[in-house]
Amino acid sequence: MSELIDKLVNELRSKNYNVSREKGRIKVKVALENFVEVVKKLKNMGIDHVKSLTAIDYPSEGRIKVNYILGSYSTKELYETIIIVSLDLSRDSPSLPSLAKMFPSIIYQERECYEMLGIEFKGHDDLRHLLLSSEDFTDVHPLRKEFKIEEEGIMA
Amino acid sequence: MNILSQILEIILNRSVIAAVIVPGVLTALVLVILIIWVERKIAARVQMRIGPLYVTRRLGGILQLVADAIRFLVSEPIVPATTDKLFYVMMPILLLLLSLLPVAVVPASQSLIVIKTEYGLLAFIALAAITPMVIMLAGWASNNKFSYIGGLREGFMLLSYEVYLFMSLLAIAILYGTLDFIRIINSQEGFWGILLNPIAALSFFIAMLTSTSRFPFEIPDAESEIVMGPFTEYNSIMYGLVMGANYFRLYVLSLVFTDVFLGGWLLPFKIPIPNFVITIAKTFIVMIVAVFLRAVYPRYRIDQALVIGWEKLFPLASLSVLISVLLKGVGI
Amino acid sequence: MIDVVGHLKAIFTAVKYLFLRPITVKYPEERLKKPKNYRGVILLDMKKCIHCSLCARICPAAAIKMYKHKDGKLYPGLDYSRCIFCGFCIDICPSFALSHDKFHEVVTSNLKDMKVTPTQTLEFLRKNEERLKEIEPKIR
Amino acid sequence: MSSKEKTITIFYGPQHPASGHMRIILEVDGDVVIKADPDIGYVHRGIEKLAEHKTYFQVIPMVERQCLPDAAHHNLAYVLALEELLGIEAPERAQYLRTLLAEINRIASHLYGMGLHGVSIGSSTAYMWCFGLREYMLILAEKLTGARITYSYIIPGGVRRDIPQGFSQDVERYLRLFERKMRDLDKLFISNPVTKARLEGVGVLPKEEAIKLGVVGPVLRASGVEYDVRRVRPYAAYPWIDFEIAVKKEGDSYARLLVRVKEIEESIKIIRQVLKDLPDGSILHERYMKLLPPRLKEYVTNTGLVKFPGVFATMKVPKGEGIGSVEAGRGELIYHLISNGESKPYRLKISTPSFRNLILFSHLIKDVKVADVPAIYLSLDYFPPEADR
Repeated sequence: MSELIDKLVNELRSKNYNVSREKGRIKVKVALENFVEVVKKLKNMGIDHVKSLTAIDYPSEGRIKVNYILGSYSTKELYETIIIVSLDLSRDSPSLPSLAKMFPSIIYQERECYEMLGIEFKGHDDLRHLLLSSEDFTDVHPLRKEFKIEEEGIMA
Repeated sequence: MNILSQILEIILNRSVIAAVIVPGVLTALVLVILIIWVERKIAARVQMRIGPLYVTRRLGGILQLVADAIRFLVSEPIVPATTDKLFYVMMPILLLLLSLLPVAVVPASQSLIVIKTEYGLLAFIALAAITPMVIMLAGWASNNKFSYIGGLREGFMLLSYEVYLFMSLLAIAILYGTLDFIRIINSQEGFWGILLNPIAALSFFIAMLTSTSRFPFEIPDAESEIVMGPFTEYNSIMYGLVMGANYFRLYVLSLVFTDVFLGGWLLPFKIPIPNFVITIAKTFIVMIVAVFLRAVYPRYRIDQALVIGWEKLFPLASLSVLISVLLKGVGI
Repeated sequence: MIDVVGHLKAIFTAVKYLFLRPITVKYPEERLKKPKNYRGVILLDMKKCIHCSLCARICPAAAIKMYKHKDGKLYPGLDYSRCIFCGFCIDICPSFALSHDKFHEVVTSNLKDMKVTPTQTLEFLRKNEERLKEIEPKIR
Repeated sequence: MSSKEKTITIFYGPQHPASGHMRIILEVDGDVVIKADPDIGYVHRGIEKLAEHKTYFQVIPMVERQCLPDAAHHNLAYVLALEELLGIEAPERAQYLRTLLAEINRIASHLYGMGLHGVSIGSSTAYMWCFGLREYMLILAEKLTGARITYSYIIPGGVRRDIPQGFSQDVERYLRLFERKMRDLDKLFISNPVTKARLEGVGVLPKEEAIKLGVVGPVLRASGVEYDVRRVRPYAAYPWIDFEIAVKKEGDSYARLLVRVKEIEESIKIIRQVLKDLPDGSILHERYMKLLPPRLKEYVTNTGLVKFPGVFATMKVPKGEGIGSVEAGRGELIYHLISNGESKPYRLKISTPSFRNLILFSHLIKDVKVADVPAIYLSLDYFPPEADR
């Protein structure tokens, strides 16, 4: 692990964020109010794109967990590291600030997340439906757990 | 008896034979059907495929095109509601007729010519210049965005290729000091036009490719870009006519190429076959070369084709005129 | 400048291929030889079956269903309209009751015939093979 | 269109001959595109949702089906994520076999993209050639796995089959033939002056822009970023294998084509290396081998065909999250798998390369000719079903 990553981790730790570190991965758990600040800090340290935006619905706990998987193309030392920033949102009216201005690579991922789980990204210019038809799926969010699929048994 | 002999006289009239059989409608039809088959077979071979096969298997699927033509004939013609119906239906027919019309002044042998005129070359240029207009009109009448763009492209291409098409013919006219096809051919005894002025031949050949939208200049009806260009909305027999018209045009231009650059029916040695057969055979070879390029090239973009036309071929065609003038000056 | 060499190379390569043999296989008159262990249709040996229904449990496409046979035991039957030929059922079968055949072009005249009950598996294969024999394929 | 409008809107797809299962809404002024807005979702099948209703094993064939030309990589990425959850690593021989299939598949996938790219600029020969040559790779994959495209070859803890007898010789024979034909393809299509004229300087993506937009795969490398997951986060047998990363600086459509050609050459090298260095040993992890009854264990070692232990049908996976990332044919592919300790995934997020490259449509297709739209679109090797999932 290079010095740059050490520095990055230390900086995040110094602000009392919940940072854990495994081989090639840095996990940062943040609260909603610190979210933008942490991402800005990461961006200043060379993180330049979002690889994946995963949102997970936990109906029993009343929360939706959002994972951002971030990476860097511009800094060679950071190539192998992926940074996972995660935060919890309330399930009833989940909303968080959009990163589309900071990382254009997230524009379509946020649009997908919006239609699939109903998370509102504040500040996104173009929050339309992407994959699903906007007529049939207004206020229906397929990746939430209450959306069920029929299953078959193994008997004929 | 009198009427019968009159009818016979009309039928056996050389002009009528020229119009109906050689080099007119019938030859054109047979050659077009053959050339489409050859085109598909050549493309298939280069692409490590077999090509048309199952219709008349023993002959390598040569009747495939007849089967296709029958399919075009019997499928239901649909006229889209948004088109300008009169023009929409009229254009394919007009296109077919006008594509074949220039053949009227082009000879297949000493006497097989519909209209014998001293100004054959001029008449040919005038008649050949009409078809692109019809294509543009067809695109316009379809009232479709792709047709519209395709029609515009045809217009742009027209502006570029007509110039060097005419200039290369001008070079020939200067070279032989005549506009009469038969005299041009007769002057090529011993030395074909392509050897005297290869640059004119090259620019005429490329103009031929461009005007019949062959690869690499298949621009007005580029499938992956604008679906079928001006002919997007055409279907069944109307599309069949449009497609046939394109090949008719290729045939006529190849015939002119043969007459002007390949010495028409002249051969460096003597063989006992009729003159028109030699002409038609040469024409067919020119057509094969033109369609063979489909298997070799992608297509140019329209601006590139225009640049090639104006910056490369226009000077080249001018050069060919200059060569003709020089050759004339030297006294050949 | 015009890249004359490039043009000529392209044209000559194309001319060269005019005289080479096509690589097309004229299916269905000819067909490629299927390798050993090709994952084709699935055969059931009812004598070997131990009625564990693991195949039905792992089937990703829910194509395998357990049928109650005359002897009161469960045997797997396969719905070819769903089967994706992944071969998981064969690999999980602990008693080698299921196996692949190289044959894979399943065609029936209606959708219902695609459902093959445990007793029909061999018959199903034979019917399909006979249909193919009419064409008499050459194997290349 | 009324005569007052200056621009016209073209729906480039989904019925357009070169669009694939998507559409781009183009605003066109004459022959120049002013604005492009991709509209996707025509082949959305909800794989992420379906995965929550299938057992871990049943998901394997399903994830392959989102990108058929590139099935092995989807298979591999999913299994890597799953193995991280299970806390196992496949034995070395299995790792090499995974690499073998992945590289065979990469060649097939690149040829697929190149063929479509060729026909998009009018070269039907390129299309037929690439698909014909791809057949060689499919035959090899068929010999190895028993299926032509949907391999389902890689399973947690190893692979399903050992290489068949005489496979190395077959591979060598086909590779030689393949290389010879590739040289002709180069003369006929790749170095064809018209191809160059059509692709050079078209759809230029500068390095900074590529980084900012977070694009992946050959598109990224054609813009001069030397990022290849095989190198930066090595998986399978890549840590032990020597290969070059294809990089170009130009960032245009032609550079993307050349990067693919170069990667095909590298893949051939990798396949040869794998077959040369292939270590001996088991192809299934010890933990699962142990579960097999002796009769089946013997069968596996004798025939090289893996038998699954019964536990695979209803495998429970420890709670946690696993991330599998591979360099798929189209770029970095990430599977994010979350387990709650049940036999079915709690959530599966797939970040596919095509989806991440989607952003390029509105960026690259701007102020270009209509004729350049297919030349740019298909140079991205965008595969709609993969983006839609």
